[in-house]
Amino acid sequence: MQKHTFTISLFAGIFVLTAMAQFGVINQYLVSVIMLMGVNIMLSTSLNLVNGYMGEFSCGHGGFMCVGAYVSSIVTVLLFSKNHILGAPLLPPSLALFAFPLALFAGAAVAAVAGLVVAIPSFKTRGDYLAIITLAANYIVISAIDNMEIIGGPRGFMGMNATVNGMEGLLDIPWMLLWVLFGTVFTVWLLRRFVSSTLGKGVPAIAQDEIAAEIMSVDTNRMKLIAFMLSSGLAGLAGGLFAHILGYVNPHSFDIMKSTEVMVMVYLGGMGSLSGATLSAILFTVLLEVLRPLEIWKWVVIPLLLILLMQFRPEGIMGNKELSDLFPKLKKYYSFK
Amino acid sequence: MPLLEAKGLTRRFGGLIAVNDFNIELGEREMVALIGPNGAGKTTVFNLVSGFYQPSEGAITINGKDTRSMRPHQVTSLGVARTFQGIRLWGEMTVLDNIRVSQHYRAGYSLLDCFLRTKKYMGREAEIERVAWELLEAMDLKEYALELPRNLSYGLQRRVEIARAMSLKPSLLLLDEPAAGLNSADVEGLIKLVRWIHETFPVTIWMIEHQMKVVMSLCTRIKVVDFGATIADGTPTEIQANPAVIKAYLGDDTI
Amino acid sequence: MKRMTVKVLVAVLALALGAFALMGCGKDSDVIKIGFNLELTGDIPKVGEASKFAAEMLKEDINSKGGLEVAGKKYKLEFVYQDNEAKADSAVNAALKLITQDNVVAIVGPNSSKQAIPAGGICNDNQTPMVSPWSTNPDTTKDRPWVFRAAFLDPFQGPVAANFAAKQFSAKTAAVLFDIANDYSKGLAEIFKAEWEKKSGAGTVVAFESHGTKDQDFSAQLTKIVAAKPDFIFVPDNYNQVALIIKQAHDLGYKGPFMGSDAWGSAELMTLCGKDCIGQFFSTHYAAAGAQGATKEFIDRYNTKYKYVPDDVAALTWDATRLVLQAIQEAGKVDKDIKAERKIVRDALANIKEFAGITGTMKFHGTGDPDKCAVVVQISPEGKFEFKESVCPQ
Amino acid sequence: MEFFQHFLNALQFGSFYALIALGYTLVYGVLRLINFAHGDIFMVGAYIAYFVAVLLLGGEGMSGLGLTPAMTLAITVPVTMILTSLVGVTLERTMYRPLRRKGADRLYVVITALMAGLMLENGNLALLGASRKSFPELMHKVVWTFGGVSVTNLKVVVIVAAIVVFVLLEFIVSKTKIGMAMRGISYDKFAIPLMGIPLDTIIVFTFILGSSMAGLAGILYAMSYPILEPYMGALIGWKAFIAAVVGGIGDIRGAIVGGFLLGFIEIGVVAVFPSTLRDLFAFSVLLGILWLKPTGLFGVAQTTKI
Repeated sequence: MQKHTFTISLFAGIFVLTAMAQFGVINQYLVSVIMLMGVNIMLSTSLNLVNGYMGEFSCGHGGFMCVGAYVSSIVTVLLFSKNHILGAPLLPPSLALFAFPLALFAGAAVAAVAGLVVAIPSFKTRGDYLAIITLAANYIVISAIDNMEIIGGPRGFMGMNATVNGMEGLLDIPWMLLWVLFGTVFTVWLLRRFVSSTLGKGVPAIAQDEIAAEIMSVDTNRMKLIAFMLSSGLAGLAGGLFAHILGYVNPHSFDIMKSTEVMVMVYLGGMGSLSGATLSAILFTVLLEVLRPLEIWKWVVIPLLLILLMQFRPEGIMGNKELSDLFPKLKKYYSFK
Repeated sequence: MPLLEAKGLTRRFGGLIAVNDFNIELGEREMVALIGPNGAGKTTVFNLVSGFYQPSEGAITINGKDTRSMRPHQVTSLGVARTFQGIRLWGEMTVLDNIRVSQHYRAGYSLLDCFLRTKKYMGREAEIERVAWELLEAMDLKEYALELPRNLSYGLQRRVEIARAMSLKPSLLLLDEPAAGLNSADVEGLIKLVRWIHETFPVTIWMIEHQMKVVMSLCTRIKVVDFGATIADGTPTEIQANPAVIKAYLGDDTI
Repeated sequence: MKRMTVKVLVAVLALALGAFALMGCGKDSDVIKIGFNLELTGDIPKVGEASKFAAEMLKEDINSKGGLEVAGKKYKLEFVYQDNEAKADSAVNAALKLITQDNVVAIVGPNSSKQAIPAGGICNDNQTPMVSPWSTNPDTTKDRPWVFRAAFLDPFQGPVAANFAAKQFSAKTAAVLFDIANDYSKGLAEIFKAEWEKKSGAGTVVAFESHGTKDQDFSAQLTKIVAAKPDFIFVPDNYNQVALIIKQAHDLGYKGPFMGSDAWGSAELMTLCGKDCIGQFFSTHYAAAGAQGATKEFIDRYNTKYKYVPDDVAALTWDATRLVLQAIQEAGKVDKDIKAERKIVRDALANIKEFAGITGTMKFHGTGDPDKCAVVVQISPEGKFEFKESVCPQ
Repeated sequence: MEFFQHFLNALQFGSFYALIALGYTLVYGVLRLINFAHGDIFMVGAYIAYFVAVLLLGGEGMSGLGLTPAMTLAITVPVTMILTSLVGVTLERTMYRPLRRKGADRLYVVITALMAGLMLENGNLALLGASRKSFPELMHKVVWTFGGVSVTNLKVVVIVAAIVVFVLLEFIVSKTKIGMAMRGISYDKFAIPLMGIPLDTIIVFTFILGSSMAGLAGILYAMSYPILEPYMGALIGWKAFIAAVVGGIGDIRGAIVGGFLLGFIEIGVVAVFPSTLRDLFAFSVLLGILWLKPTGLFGVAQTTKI
């Protein structure tokens, strides 16, 4: 019974949050912050698989997020909005609820395939050279979308609201919040299951000694493929949710700055700690909002705080530990595998 | 059919010939040593056998299978395990996890199994865990199971590394200078351990070693290389009397 | 020890979250709050700064007279500024924060379409009136009864520039250099190209080149353009890039004229560009040099206060804010219920048919987009923007 | 003719990439640290040059000393290089060194550098406001035209400066004692102090060298593109980093070759294809190069001995 306490309280938490948003206990602004927090958690935990567990230095996570955001948006817009490509919506809005997860999945899948651009060179190259490949991949994605006139180019792409409205037409609850919460739990759950399995432990083995890993029967190329594709796929999922929260995407929302933010969250949380990445994503999102009144000084204060934090804890908030390692009592309740 | 057969093995690095026309046949449950002065190309031979290097010429077959163009992890799944000259454990993973990860090829389940925790996954993971604990128990490492290797003494780390290699259930175990850096008590322990492994498991052991005490008390056959070429091959007594070996080790004018 | 640190960190995190959840405040009844969703940091800080300065000036004006008079009672104005970091997601959060935490009556901004489109969606969904001073993308107000703007749209400005250039330079061919990552620049460039080729025949835009937002070297693009020998170059770019583009074109031996768009209209253009820009033309909202009446007064006061001649975005923010204030006054009462208040302000905004702004007279036809005249100015040897011609929509 | 014009343009812009890439590569060669703040140190260099020049020259609302432009240039160059190197050394002393001492993962230092860069950018924005600065003309611009190809004297100065700096650095690193110590540290950080070489002195020297190059690049850049803004270093910094890596990071020749290569690729793509495709094609080419040569053009594959 105790083993399930965590799962039960997690779903109870999702239920309570959704109910609170539904009845206006927390206002829309807070709901929006919570949703972006969820997206940030998904981004930082997924990047942690590559930058933390595998010890690579990927600085183009925003690019994969961009792919996911655009693909899932295009799918939902084609299906449920009046658009200049196909004209009338293909499906009635009542089907939005069922088609939306499929659209998200499509975005994630294409982002995972885009991850190959980085995964395949990683067989041969490592470290800073691979970092440049990820950086170049980010630039390439943005520049490619800038040149695609049919999806708006630099003007951005919109029309995703019809899908959200379709879901709300079926049942009027804050669907996007629910989807983001599910997406976040799904992402962390998936990653947690992966890294705790023998298969997944091949990833840190590559980080710690790639030669030993290969010689001790770890198919390092396959592991790299899995790690990069899983990571970019989940970033794509986060991107899809992000696009439907905003109802508008623009390629320049996913530039190096976005990738940098995700990187900061990963290292702030600790390389190789999912709870660290989660905590730091929450902390970072809250910091970004709480310091809004500082206006221009905000982006002086935030880096300063992060620098100080890193001086204070040079291994990140959690190091490579999980919450359950530091508070063994939690283990009783912690079956989040 | 021999377990391992290497024919005309040659490996060049640029102009340097590290291994030159190396031949060996190893049968089942043999215990063989490869000795020679520093830089004679011994580790290169091991790297060729374990698939880390591709031979410039010649061929290696393991259980009748040609290993050229195989990647190291594929060679490993044919039953070849090894240790390293400098210890190469995964320092940030517990001893137990070290021994779990080395059974990677045995995991054999798909990514989907892993996410859904299917029956297959549970079965394989249980098996991997069981093998790991059994091995730790048998090699007196149980109490260190949850320690990080970098916190263990050098002797213990060696032992963990051998345990890790044994978790692959190899038919050929390559030990690269297992006694290097050990004190005399640890060396005694090592000799006992290797002998015990040889008696307990159906495994052929091939080792590179400089400490003659280890070689003489364990091995039934010794192969001597120098400058990449084989200069002698025989039983310990034969080798001890071989003038070419003495020359290689001590130089020309000492006799 | 380590565990302690983590505990402390977790505690701090919990506290921050708590404080964050409790934020937000009550509403003072004698105050009217207007929100500003501005690009104070990020790619275009100058735009946000100009908007904020103009808004501050307007607020001081009205508050020094005791406040805004609505139905015989004076209300003090309170302007709440939120920085959107020139990011789409941040603009959405800023809008939501203004709507739900700061309880503003209406929102002015964001300026750039990248932020204004998503923020406009949020304002429309949450039934809060929004006026974007500067956004030129049709999507910002499209199908959004709660969203308005103060600027003219690209489809109007493009032909103005094309027609003027054809007449002034007696040009047959044109070249275009634009910023591909900037939707304003790209949109205008495309409209211009279409218009020009319609007038002068296909292939008369002899070079159509782009660059990135933060680029400072345009030599490759300009080399191609110069080699194509156009009669003039159309540069719908921000003034800082314009200064570099014109200098570099001259370095490459180009001697012909340039034609620009409203984004040139900054006093900084002349400090940055110097003599290279003298004699060039651009279309804009108003001519600062020949300005009269309210426009001149605004320019002079802004210049005294902030030590530079205001950009078009400052003037447009001034107009956008005044548009909101006029709607509040015309609503005829201040409802205690913020939602009802927003509704009557929106209805009043939608009812404004004509508005005399310092950037010209705006006529609204229920779409939220104004019809207004554009002017073409020439840069005089003293660096002043001199009135050349006025073009009004038919 | 157009070809020669593009060639010259590429040489000039490549020189800037190369000069900035040199700073990345110097620090990386010694510390294995990607100093992401380098692009912003370059920006600070340009601003320092601006203030020094305005102070000496007068104008911009300041009375100044009223020196001639030539004199101003002669003084501005060394002063800017010294002041900029101070900025670099300050970052090293206050941020990187404490982290190194604590044995933090290399990537934490990298992230700290990123954050330091953000602080420099936004601190500048907050302190000096959003108005851009116009850099005074320190050198009378002369445009030479040879049969359709235009060159300014400034372009020539930039290209010559890049080459001179390269030769100088190559000499320092390969021929002087301190250069040998620098190379030594990159091989083995632990053995060097045992040889009686003061580790920290060498590291500080590296930062001085790298940052003063950024300062020099800052002046030349400000003279060529006389509009200063707080974010001017961000994009060119990232690109120069890419250039350094493609050349083979840690190698001075690599930085120079990588810098010019990037300049040529970018300008070449614009010259041949529609310029909207520039980033797409340029980065695809770089990706392709790294695919074929995984350790860059001059980088040596790290051979692992087992």
